[in-house]
Amino acid sequence: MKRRVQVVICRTCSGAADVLDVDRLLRVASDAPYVGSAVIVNYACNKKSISEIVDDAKSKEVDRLLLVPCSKKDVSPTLFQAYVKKAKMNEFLMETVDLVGEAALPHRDDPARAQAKAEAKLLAAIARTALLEPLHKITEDMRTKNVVVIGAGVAGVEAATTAANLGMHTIIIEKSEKKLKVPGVMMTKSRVISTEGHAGNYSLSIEAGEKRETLECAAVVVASGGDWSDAERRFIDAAPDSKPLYQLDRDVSEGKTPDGTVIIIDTPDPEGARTAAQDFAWEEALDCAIEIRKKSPATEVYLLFQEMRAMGLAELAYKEAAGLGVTFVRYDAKRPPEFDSEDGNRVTVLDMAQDETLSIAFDALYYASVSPNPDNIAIADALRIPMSPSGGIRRGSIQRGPVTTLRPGIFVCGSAKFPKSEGMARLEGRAAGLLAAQFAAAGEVESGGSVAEVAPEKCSACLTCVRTCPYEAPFIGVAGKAEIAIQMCQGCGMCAGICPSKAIELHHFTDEQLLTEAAVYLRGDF
Amino acid sequence: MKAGSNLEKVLEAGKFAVTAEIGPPQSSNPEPLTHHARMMKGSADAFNLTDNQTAVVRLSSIASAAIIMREDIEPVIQMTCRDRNRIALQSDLLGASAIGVKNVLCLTGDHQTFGNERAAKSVFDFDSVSELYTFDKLRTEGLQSGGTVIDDKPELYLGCAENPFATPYEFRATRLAKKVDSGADFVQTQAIFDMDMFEKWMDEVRSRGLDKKTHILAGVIPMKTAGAARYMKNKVPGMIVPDYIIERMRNASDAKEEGIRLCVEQIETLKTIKGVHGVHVMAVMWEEMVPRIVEMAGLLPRPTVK
Amino acid sequence: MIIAERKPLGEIAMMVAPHEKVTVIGCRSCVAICLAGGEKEVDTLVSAMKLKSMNEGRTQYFDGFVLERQCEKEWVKEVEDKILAADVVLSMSCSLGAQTIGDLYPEKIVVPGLNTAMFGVPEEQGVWSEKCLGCGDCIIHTTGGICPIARCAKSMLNGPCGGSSNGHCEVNLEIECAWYAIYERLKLQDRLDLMDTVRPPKEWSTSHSGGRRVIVREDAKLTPHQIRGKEASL
Amino acid sequence: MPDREPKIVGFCCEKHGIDSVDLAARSGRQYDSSIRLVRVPCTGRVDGTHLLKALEEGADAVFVLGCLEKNCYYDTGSIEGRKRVAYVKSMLSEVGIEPERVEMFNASSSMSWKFSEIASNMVKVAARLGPIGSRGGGR
Repeated sequence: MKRRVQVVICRTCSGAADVLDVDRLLRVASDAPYVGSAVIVNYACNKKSISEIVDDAKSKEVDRLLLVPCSKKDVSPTLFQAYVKKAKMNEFLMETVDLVGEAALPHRDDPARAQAKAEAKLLAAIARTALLEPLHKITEDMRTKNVVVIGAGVAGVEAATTAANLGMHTIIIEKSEKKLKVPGVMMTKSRVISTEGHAGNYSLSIEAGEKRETLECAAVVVASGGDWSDAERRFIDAAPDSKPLYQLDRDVSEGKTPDGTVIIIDTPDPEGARTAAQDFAWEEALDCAIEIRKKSPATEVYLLFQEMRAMGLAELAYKEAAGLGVTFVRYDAKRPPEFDSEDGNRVTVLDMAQDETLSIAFDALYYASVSPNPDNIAIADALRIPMSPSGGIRRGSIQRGPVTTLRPGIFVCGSAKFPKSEGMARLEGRAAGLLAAQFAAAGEVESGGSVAEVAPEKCSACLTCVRTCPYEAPFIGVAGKAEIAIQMCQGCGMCAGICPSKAIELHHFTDEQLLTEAAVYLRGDF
Repeated sequence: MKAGSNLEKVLEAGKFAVTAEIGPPQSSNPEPLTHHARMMKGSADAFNLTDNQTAVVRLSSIASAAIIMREDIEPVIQMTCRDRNRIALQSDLLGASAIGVKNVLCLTGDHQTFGNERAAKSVFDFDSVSELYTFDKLRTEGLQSGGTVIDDKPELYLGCAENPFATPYEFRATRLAKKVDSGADFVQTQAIFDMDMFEKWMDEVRSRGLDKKTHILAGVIPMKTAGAARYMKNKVPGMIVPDYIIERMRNASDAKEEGIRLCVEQIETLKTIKGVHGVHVMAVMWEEMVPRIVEMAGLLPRPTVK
Repeated sequence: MIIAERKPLGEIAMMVAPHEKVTVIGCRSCVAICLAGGEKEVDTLVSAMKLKSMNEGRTQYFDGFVLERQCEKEWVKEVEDKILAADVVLSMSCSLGAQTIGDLYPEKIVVPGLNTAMFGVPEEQGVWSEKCLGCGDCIIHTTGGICPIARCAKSMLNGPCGGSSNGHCEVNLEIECAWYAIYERLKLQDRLDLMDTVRPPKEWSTSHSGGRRVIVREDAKLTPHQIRGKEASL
Repeated sequence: MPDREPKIVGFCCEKHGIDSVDLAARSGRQYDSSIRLVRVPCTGRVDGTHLLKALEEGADAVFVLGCLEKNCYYDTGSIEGRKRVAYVKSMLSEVGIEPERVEMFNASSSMSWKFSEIASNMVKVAARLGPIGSRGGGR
């Protein structure tokens, strides 16, 4: 490899803040080791510039590019692709360095130091670029367009419908015998046992009644819901007819309002031992309360809650409900309401706002929260995804999206994560269906590139990587040494950081690349 | 008669025996030993001299025994496996026997991490069962553990300890059986506060006929304060102190008196339990109370058995 | 496997303080697996020691290497030049590795960077526990597969002592009582009769108590005739 | 007083970490230019050696910036990062170097204020302690 770097400085971007002296940056770059060419272009992001850059690269016989634009995020991926294609360069030999975001903008008040820092940063980036290695990505065709949805509740059905409307083959795995008219296939009395494969080509082992079968799919949506049955059991002695809030919501929207006295409580487990009070149901609870009071003014409505979280516009609903005579009772989780069904249904609760104990005889009880589904343990285990401490399926980082899990191609929605109102569950179901469909529609899945690799001669097979990787990418191969399943590797480098034998390198972020960058950067005095 | 000690005579005559514990001093001054010996003389049939109890360095058990024997008091020497290998254990046993010691209590011993010499190398060449096994062979056949057979066999009355309150509970009687099989003539138990649990253990002991093969002396500890009771409940592994005892100690106007009363009551109860042949009073740092406790429990005067 | 733990850097620094050129040698075997002396630990230690010497304004020279197995002469000889060039060798291996270097190069000062702690197993990532004392006379077939010699603080042979508290050891209430575990295991296997047997005093002569042990397998040993040239003299 | 500006290296994750830096810059926040950021995909990639070598190369202080632990892009990367930093801090203490020269921080991409706080925090530490060995002969 030649290791000759072409440095391209975009005058518009790098000079944008009027802090940096772009021409001096060019001189610094020109004198730096490994630099085969250093040029300034007025607009890096225009087609003409790309031709110029490519011509320059060819004539100067460089094999890699360091682009000095605004920030990596502002550089259009198509610009990279165009360059890479034209220059016949490996995409991993292109690097950008953000002098604006790291020097010009935050040190605007001290242009001299900002310039010196930018120069040092540029040199560090050149040194790093010189050490880059060409890397290759693997593209694998998805064998199916199947989207598997686990659970035929509100969120699950919505997810399946959404994905099916987008042309995916949907299969709902439902543990009960309930029959629903849904697009695609619905397997009742079935559950997922285990998963093999990786994003785009998952292979699920399904137990359907007595049978075992394998189901190929591109993406999975977990919509296991909450444990309504359990919640219902909890109140069975105290209030035999207690129902989840969504039932009330449905009834009210169909014009059926209950008579007598109605209690809506935030959780079926007021002591909070298993189920936290639910945040999201307040809008629904308030809407129901308002509707009941409007349609049937003779019905008394009590809302029992630990903390009212009617936020945003829901605040207006709160006001309206109060105006309509809904009684709000705030209780302390340490002194939960006591239910008694000896002589009709009755609840005794200390109202913290008034500091008085109320004893309310009621006719109907609705609860706005549910326990996590105990099946989550088996589902999480089968799909190899983590759970949250509260017993739900743990969602992935918010940067991956709101309905993601840590594994690509596996999504989670509704109360599977934590208790949701019906409306929220439906919305999340749609989001998950959409993302799963989008994922499956790609038809192919990419892997490789900046992934980890084991140097077998250094590996002690200590299993540290195997135990640490959240994606289960490392495994012990036939040679008795660790290997990385490239399709599983997400490129975080945790294994490389923790390997006691330093047998693992993360491509594109090798020790040498990182340490050289740091060392060169430190050489700058500013 | 195996050794002809007073303790053996009392027990073999079917009398309700009393033993009491004397903690040797942490220095070479024999005075506290002589003092306690004179004070407690006549209130028990034999006196245990602890062996570096809780792994704190103290005047040795055998030397202590020699000192109290000058006061015409019968010792029970304690021999733990913590500090001595089989050579030292057998050697000390022969030495003790030579100066007239007859009663020997075989113990595994508290681990040294509890004491004041935490850096010590632990020995544990034997455990209490193998110690008993070896000592029994030595007294009956003159056979040392290494195979050497000696002519003048030591005359010994061998005892062991047992804790009914250590886990697994259902194994505790079996463990006693192993000790009895290995030669234990008498047993001194861990201090008993939970009578129900002790009775359960005794049921098991009796159903195996162990009470017929060995003499069980139930352990008691008089407490000075409620804090001591709490400490034993929470901090001493293998000790069970029911809450009502702690309550009684806490509510008492005079905790020391209450402690004595409790101890006497416990002895009264233990006397009624079938298979219990005596009590072992462990008045740690409170030896002067032993005569009073024994008297209050109606166990004075101590019998003389020819 | 052998479980070791790095010595505090202050102690290591004191051992190497009188010397200028320090060669640090790790091992890819047991001590790498127990995160004490693999390449990563060697690198970080070298780096930390360099910083210390920088901080104190002295110029001590540190260099680090890792061997496949430091307890074997052949591997050690691979870095012979580094060993000979050093004023002191800091072994980041179990004491077996350190002694192998010392025995091969008797004129060299070899200091231990690790405390060799025990024969143990990784219970989970980052947790190791002792399970064997190398007594040379394995009896775990009679104790439900659990070694009372290593796993009982008092190496008891006839059941748990009086300090077994809720199944835990009186010496460390965080640790299970070995005999409690044995009892439970034998109960599970319906072999509780093994708990009834009186075990006579243990034969300790097979352990270190019988003197330093050497195991010879005549069928595996090379005859003088098979040993080549210079190696025959080692 | 040191005769040069402090030198600080920050190993910063490419997810929430760098986003919080970017947002700070774009919100017009100013911070001391002594900070030198080196991007890593995830703080779990950071190895104790990286931190120590940066100090060897002349950094007065080093920090690691990653996602919030509960919202890490790579799920558990920030937790790993935190553990590595803690280990290096203990090693530094053992060799008589101030452990506060190395720190772990977490931020989410929406925390525009966080990075200038981190920067001023580290600059204060570096300015107070000076370069390693600058006080001649250590302690």
